[in-house]
Amino acid sequence: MKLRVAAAPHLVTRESTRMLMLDVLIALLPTTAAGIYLFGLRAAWVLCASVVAAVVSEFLWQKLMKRPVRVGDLSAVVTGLILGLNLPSTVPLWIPVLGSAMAIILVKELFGGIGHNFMNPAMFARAFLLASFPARMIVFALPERLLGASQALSGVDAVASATPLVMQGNWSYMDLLLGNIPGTIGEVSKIAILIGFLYLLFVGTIRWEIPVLFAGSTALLSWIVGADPLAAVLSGGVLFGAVFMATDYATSPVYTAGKCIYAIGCGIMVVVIRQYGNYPEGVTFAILLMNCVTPLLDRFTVRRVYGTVKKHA
Amino acid sequence: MPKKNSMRSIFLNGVLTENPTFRLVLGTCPAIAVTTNAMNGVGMGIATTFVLLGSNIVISMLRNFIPNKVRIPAFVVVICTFVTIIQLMMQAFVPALYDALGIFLPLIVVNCIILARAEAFACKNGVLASAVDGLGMGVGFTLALILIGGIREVLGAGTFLGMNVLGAGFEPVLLMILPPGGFIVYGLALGIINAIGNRRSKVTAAGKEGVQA
Amino acid sequence: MRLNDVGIFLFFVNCALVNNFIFSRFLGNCPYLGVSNKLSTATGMGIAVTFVMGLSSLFAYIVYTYLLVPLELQYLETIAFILIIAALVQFVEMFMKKSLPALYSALGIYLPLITTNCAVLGVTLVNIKAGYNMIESVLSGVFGALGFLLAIVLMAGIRERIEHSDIPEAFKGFPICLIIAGMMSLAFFGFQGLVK
Amino acid sequence: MRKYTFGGGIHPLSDKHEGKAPTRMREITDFAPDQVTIPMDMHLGAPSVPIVAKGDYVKLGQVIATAAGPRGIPVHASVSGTVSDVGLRQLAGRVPSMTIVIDNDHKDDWVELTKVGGVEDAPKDQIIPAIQQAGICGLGGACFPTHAKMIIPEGKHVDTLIINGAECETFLTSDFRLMVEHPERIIQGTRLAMRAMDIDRAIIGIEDNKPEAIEAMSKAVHGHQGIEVAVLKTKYPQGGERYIISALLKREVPSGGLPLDVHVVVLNVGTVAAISDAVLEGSPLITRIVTVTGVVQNPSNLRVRVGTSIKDAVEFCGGYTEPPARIFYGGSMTGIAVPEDSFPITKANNGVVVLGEKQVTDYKESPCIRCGRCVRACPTRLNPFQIKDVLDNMDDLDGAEKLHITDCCVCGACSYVCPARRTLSASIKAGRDVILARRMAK
Repeated sequence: MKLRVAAAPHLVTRESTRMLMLDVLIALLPTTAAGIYLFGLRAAWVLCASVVAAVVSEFLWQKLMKRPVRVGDLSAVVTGLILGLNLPSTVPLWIPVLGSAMAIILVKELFGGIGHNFMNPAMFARAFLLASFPARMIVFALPERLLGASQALSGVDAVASATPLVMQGNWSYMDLLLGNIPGTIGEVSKIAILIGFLYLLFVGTIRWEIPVLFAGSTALLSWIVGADPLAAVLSGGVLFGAVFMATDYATSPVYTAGKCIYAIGCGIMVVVIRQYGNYPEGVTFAILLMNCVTPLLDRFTVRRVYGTVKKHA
Repeated sequence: MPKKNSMRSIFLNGVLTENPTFRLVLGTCPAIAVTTNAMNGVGMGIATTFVLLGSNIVISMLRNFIPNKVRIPAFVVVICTFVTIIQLMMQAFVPALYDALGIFLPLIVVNCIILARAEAFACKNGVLASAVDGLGMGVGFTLALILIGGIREVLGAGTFLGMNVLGAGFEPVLLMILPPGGFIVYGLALGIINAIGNRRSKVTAAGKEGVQA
Repeated sequence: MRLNDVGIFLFFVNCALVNNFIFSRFLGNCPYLGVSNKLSTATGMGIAVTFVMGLSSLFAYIVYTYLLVPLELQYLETIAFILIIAALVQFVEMFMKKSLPALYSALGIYLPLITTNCAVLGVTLVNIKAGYNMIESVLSGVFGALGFLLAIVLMAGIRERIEHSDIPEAFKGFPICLIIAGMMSLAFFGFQGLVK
Repeated sequence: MRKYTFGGGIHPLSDKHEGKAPTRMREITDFAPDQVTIPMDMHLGAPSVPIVAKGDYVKLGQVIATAAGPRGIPVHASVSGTVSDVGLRQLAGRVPSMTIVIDNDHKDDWVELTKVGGVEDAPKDQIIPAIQQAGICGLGGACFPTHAKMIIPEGKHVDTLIINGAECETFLTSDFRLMVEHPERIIQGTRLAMRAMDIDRAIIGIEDNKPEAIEAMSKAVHGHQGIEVAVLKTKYPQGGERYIISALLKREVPSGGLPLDVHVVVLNVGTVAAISDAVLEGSPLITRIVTVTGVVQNPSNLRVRVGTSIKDAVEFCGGYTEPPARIFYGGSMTGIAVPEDSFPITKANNGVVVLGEKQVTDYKESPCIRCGRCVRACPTRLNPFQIKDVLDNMDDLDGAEKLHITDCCVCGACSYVCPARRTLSASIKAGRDVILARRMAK
């Protein structure tokens, strides 16, 4: 008889890093499918390019730096897919490739790989591309096909358009919900995003605080400044950002109090940038800014340890 | 007191071994601020070299007359004088470059390299050695600025010193000539130079061990 | 950008966030990279800078307006300002040591470093260039310094967080800090255009 | 019905009924082996001192080792027969344990027992000494000498006695069976403990996944003033002393303090049942109920003699169904793994779980992804991933101390939930032990 002695606990959860990432991918399925349906095969190529580039750059870096190859944890696939979904379907394919490589190598691997990045790789890559190639990044195709019955697009020249935020008011709530609007591949179909959100909540991959408070504070603040709160949440990347990007484990606070502040901060920044800033959409920069604040939030929202008196950090 | 035949090593020390930008990491502000293109790098580098050279020479000459207690203010005054000279000269002869460098020209005063060399070298060494040191440091600084500025200009505008080098098909990565690009290019260049340096010192260490064995 | 046109809040946003000393003016990089490894020291440095920057903006304005301009010695501004800052720092140090020993023990060690902080000299020069009046100069100094404080505190938080991360050897220290600064300055792009 | 609980915590093996399904309906069966191996250091504190020698004949219940000091407890022969060995052997502890081996003659020849009295008429001042003489220690797992816990120091005041029937650990059903089958003994023991300590109020806390136990105990408390049954939400580590106190009374034991500091004494249901036996019958603690489960033929709840080997107990349950890969005392969350199955079951062991090759988790650590699961799981509100990070990267004990590493109760919840399979709990325990040792040395 050969008994192996080890420290407790002797049995652990079945959840693994890979499973969590797989759950995110599953949650992204409806969004991906809707994006490809709406924007056609072109969108599929963009997504493909960014995913492949992300995986390949992670693999090459880990090989070259003689580090354990961790491509199998699927986190690079998630990063690549999220970046792809954040791009307009019209971009040339070198854009997702460049973006993914930046995201993986500069933001993630240079800082020590999964879990060590302080900034959301896909968000950084998007901001990088947005600042570098503004002309490429703010040209959005109108959907080739439409979800559900809609009259909104009839008569509209379906070639290219600015982001729906600029043209707010031209779309019905139903169009905003279904995704019959111009935008990036992943952000348009709110229904698909909500399905993914419910799935992530159901399997426990993410918690409700960040998405709900992010979207909620965006709505509330938009209402305060006199914009349509529902349209504010349903247009642009708020929902997609709140569900899939702001909830990134490595770059969002770990304590609940910190999560709440972070989410509300994101919402405030989105509205401020949308209303007063240079960029038509503020989700990316809002998340990046709050990413920078996350370490401090983690530090100052430390919970009082059981049986101790709270001391000031 | 260094011997005359070591002037070469004093010069190379400034250019390579103790390159102010990449080895000592001093004077980082201009290294990012003015390196949006290679030409600015050259201008800033030359201005800094001039100040370094002048202040090193003067401070070295005065080193036995300046009381130790007030040496720092005295150094600052000397440096400031040279900065004002180069400022007025550039304003007169290269106004475009003068405008491009903006407040970073007067800010050469607080560039740590200059005060550091005054403190660490010029006030302890002879005039010639100090001049060579100032020149070496200045050249090292200039080369570093040209490297960073060159990378940023090529990637961010597709040009080098104003000449188109990457062809019409290249889409410039605008971010590279924006502030984030400055930080990132400098950071990456510094890291890569460190990596090369580490490898070389490892190789030398291994070689020495081999000799000893 | 005049205070009267935009109001104090937007003036603050402009000086602290939009034209942040670190991320868009590239001033004060040395302390930003040098003393940002611990949150406590970063905070101390930031507060000390705020203090000195407000005061030097004030004195630089006074000296420039009432001494250099009447004497037509504007080209001596650099030398005048650096002397003001050096003297001010010395004075503040002595004053603190005598009257505020607690504050001195917390901030004292940062004070000498501030003389060579190019943000301090920078802000005085920027104020003159922008043609600010006395109040604007002081506010621009204080608000700019608060922006510096924000930047250095965020940086310190991030650096403490990545302290144990498996960063490639060659990139540890300054290189990774510069890259973090680059990433943060991209994030600060979000503030662009807030003040028109 | 109001259900009490605490903050944090997890639901281990919730998809498998906490591993309790195979044994929860198994009635307690008596088992006496041919030989017992009784260690002298079953309880916390100084080991007892053997007073028998090889070849001596001992009666059942005879004292074979005396208490070392006033806080120690004696050890009794759990079988009658001949002492075949007295000596050191390496068991699960850090250092070898002094053990007494007795060959069972299966006559169960009892020593003479003296009762202290009835539930209401036993003299108050004799209850605690009787508990000490019976060799009773906490049967929930910690095995702290019970009489020492019950002596309330001058100046301290206790208002509530908590009887811990939470049994939150996975696999274990021994307390559950005791509550279902012998509720009256628990009530008697509780009453005695209340009288001994002058406490008016006792709460019996039971998790809501044990409805039969709640029913049996509720019935049994009927008519006993001051004793109530409280239902706890099923959550691990509900049975931890500090957490059952905060769940039931909303009081927090101060860091580094004892339940006494918040006017509470916590006793396990098994312990109070043993108190009842000791006072009402004068019988010492020579048996204990243990859940034997896992890859064994008939998973059971056995009332074994203290010192029965794991091997004998498993054979009594029909033997292994597949080659065992890991055997541990207790449940899977905190259980102590043993290197061989000849190890004895002591007073402290409420379960023996045998895992087959396929069930054993081997930790292959991957990088922390900062998912925060450990943070939410921690009942003490620590940040396990950060503490491990500090320990791993610099052996920074001071840093870990600042993060309150010494407040860790090593419940294992953080390791259980970690998707990156990081050995959080084990690393933190190692660091904590070093720090505590360092403090002692100062």
